[in-house]
Amino acid sequence: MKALFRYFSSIFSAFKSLWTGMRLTFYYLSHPKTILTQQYPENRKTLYIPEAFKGEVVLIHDENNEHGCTACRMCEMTCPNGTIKITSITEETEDGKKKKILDEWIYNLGMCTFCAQCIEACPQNAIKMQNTFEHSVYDRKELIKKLNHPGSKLKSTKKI
Amino acid sequence: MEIPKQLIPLEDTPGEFVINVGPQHPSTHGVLHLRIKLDGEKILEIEPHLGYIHRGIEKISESLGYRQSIYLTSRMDYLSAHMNNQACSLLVEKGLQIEVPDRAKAIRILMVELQRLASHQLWWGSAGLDMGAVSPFFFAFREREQILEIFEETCGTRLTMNYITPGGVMNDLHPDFVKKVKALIKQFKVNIHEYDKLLTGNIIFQKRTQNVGFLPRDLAISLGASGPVARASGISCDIRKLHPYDGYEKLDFSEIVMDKGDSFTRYLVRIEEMKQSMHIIDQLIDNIPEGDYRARVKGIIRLPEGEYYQRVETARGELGVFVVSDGNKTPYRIKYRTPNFSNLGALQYIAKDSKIGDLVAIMATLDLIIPDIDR
Amino acid sequence: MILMIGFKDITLWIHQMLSGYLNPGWVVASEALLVGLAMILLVVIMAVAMIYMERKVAGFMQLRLGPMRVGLWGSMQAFADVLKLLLKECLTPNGADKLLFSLAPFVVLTVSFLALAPFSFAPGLQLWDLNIGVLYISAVSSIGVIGILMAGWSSNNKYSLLGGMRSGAQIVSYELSAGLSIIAIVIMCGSLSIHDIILSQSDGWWIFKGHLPAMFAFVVFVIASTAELNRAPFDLAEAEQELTAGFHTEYSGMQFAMFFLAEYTNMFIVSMVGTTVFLGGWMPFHIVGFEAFNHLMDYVPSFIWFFGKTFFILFLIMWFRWTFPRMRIDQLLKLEWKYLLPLSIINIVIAAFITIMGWHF
Amino acid sequence: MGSGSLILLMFCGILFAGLAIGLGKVFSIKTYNTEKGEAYECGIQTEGTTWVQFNVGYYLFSLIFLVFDVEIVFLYPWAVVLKEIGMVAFTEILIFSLFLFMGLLYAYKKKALTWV
Amino acid sequence: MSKEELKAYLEVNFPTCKFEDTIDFPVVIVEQGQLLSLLKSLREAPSTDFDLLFCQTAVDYKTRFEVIYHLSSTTFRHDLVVKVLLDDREHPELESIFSIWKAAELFENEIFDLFGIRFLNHPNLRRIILGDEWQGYPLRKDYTDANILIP
Repeated sequence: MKALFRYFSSIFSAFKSLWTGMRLTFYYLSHPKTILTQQYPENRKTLYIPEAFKGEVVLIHDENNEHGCTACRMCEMTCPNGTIKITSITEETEDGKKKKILDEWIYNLGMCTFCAQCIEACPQNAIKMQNTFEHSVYDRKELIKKLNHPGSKLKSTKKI
Repeated sequence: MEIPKQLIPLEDTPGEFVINVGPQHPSTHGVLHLRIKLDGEKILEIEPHLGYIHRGIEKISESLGYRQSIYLTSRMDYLSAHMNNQACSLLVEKGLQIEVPDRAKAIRILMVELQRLASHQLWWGSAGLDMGAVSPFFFAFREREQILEIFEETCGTRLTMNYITPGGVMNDLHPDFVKKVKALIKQFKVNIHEYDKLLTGNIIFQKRTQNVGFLPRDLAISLGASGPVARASGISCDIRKLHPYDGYEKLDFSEIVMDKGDSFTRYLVRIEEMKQSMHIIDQLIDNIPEGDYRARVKGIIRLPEGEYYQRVETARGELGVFVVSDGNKTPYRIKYRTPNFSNLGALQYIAKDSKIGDLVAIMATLDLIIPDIDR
Repeated sequence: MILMIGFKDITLWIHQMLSGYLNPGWVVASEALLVGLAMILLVVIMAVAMIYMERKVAGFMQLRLGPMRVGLWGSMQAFADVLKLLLKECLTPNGADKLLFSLAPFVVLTVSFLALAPFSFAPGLQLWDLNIGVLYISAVSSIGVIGILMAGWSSNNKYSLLGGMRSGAQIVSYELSAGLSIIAIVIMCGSLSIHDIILSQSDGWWIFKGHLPAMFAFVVFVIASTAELNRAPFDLAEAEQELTAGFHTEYSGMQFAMFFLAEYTNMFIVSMVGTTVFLGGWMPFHIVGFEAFNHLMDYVPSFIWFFGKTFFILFLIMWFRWTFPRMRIDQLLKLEWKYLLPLSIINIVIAAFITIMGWHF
Repeated sequence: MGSGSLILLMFCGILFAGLAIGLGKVFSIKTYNTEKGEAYECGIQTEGTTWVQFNVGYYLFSLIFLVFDVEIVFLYPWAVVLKEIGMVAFTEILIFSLFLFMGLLYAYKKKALTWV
Repeated sequence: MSKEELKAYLEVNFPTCKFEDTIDFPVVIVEQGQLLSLLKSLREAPSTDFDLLFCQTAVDYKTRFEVIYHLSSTTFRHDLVVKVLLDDREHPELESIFSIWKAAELFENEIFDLFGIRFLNHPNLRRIILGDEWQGYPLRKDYTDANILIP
């Protein structure tokens, strides 16, 4: 008799436990407001990407098309993957000193792991991470970017 | 090279055959390859084959600086990226004897506990998914998404953080951090009951996991299991309690130890751990000390000659970092004692003589992260 | 009020029209063509509707929207899928039993078509009023397992083999309690003909009239038929996390689509059986004493009643699938042999007792 | 339509499946790759033969099924005429199902219903 | 037992062992032949009870290998590091400790795979990570990428 009781009570409790789960899913079925899906390309305008999001490395240029990179290559050395290639040219300044000037700041987005150690390493704070995220291109070569704008030059710190 | 011993299909034993589960299988959560000898539905032997995503992190680290090696650790157990970074940072701090500011410690614990929550949530979802319940996966992602958004705001990434660095953390908290975490915890304290409704209390789920995959205490110790897997077998092994770091000793939380050792207990331990994590966050969120978020550490780190070992509690167990330094800027030898590697060892013992369906349940509750095993 | 004309008049009209133009042999042939087309259309339309419903139900239960891209609210998604499957190559694995491998989808689909014969969708809209209609359906639909076994065995794939074997054990077991639960109603109405069963429910559906035994039979029927359909929580034959795709692992392209279509057709059939036997077929919902209400209900066309109830059972089955975890093979069989079967036998005895005493309405 | 409908429906099913699969064969884009012919086993080559003798656990159930399926076949005609015959039929079937029930109990006690 | 007690205990029982100290753990350096008996006694002696092998690894010191066992006890919560030196670089061989700790199975497989140290009496010694077709042992210091592998 006791076994029989246990038999039926197990059936009852099983149904009860299943019913609680079904009630929950029905609750969400009947409350479409709980839906979290974002319709991505359509909601581009309202999409919230935090400022700190590490999307890609950019070289900061100001309005005079000047950047802060002194071609010291600290970032290149810090980068764990060899994402950054910096080429410099040696130029003679007016007072006869030889000075390294940035020629090309090559950044391979395809190899970047967004660890932001180059940003940490930069003594001039010349580079930063931007929160852009739609990086897909048709050719892998397009991911290799030259970050210094054409015609840009080093920020002259003496002015300040 | 001698041919390694492998299971060979026994032609003379009728009914037994060898089947490969993985590397491309929906229930292995990655590319784990198990060769399984079956008798009908019953599992006779399991042989794990690893290395499908072996990236040689230990070898690569030998040619990278300490700072650079840390970013690699995020990619081991990608669901406990913060903990992995923390272990390396703690080791460097121990070697260089750097005092970490209080604020940084508090931020670290907050981040780590949030990560633990996120990790367990994903585990919960995938555990349900492994047993054929699809909906829990999406419920789990609802909460995890919020945590990842918080990470995104402060750390800049969602998965591979590289946020905890030697000396502190990479950057300061986002202004919305406290507000969002509070909202999250408040929400999750309600939503965790849905977890009970969908899986914990569900009779089918209980029958699938109860009395399945017993890991006895002795075996668990002998196998070096750690984390929730070991704690479900009655072993107290929480590094946060045994070897506190980053100020865990000041916090009030309890280690969840249960002693039945079956799949369902492992499940319960993780659910309870989520509650404990929330409790820790509750204590800290209003009391984040002001001050620096990072101590000054030189750009290029050179650890003094010697051997170092640092362990932390990740979401899956004890992560040990063993470093042999010869005084150079790169580690001479670095070894990651990853929790999943040891927990994997348990699989072939506990899944023996169970059914294929049980294997999936056992793997779900062991919560293996394959990149962490392969490194 | 074209709907009030009834389908009998329409078929009669078509018959007369055709007879006017053609000789009797051609009339039969062209009628057969029409009926065949109608049946294929019914199956395809229902499958598309069910796939769409399944996706939306799943989506909404999981805080998602479901398909949204193809067509308005993703309504054309199923067609896009068919197009995709059409362009996919049908592969046959090396070492497979080629004949059985390519025969299996035919078997599975043909069987589910065959089971459609005795259903009455609306008054007069019935292909063949078989006097053993219910028995015929349960007999025919169990042939489907042969197709599944064929598919699982012939694929030369161990996952498929396991899936096929599981499916065999499972369908064979649940056949029993599905049959017993229908018998409980057959006892009460005393006929196996679908038409008679529906007519016997004009004063109330069996699930209400039959007291507890009928309700219990309905619950058992829903559980058993979910299991027979190989759907979650009983989807062991194609358990994704265990056997990747079970018996149809090796099928691709349109061959896979046939299995898919057969699964949904079987779902439809099972729901129709449930509707016919327990929920009154195309009979409207009546409450004794509320004449105005009953009259209002009569205005709703009968096929809407029928398909409404069918979709209710379909929804139940989908609801199960998107809520529960999967069972294990031994638990599945335990449920059948230790719970459903003994209780069904007892249920039959009770139902018989109630019928003899005349306690049902 | 009578029994002709069965032939019609069978014809429908075969025609529909044949048409669909045939269309698929026509429209599908075919490529050749040796890997395509391999049986899917998570990307690893199958070892040994697939068609092995299988564990008996499955077959035991089908044997018991046979017993009970025959019972159900007996029950159908009984169910139809139950109202007409009345109490006699009821008692008869009571005894009949009691025997079967005992058979089930026997199978249960013999652990035939436990998965091996 | 504390570090000092452990050291004293080992000095008494295993007088041939050498001792070191790192920031974290006391270290015992043991002869190859004595390894198994030392570990067995550490595991079984009730006063030490090192039942947990939480890490086992190897280091290549260019001229020799060092296999390192990190032991702990779940009852006393003390830790100990046992090191064993292997001078033979060509055919490094060592006794497996699978019979004492089951955890060693995977650890030793890994060490075999990455360092090429053979473990005798190991139940299933195989290249667990890299696979049989891999040539060379990557974590050795003289390993170069030139002699890889995989077609």
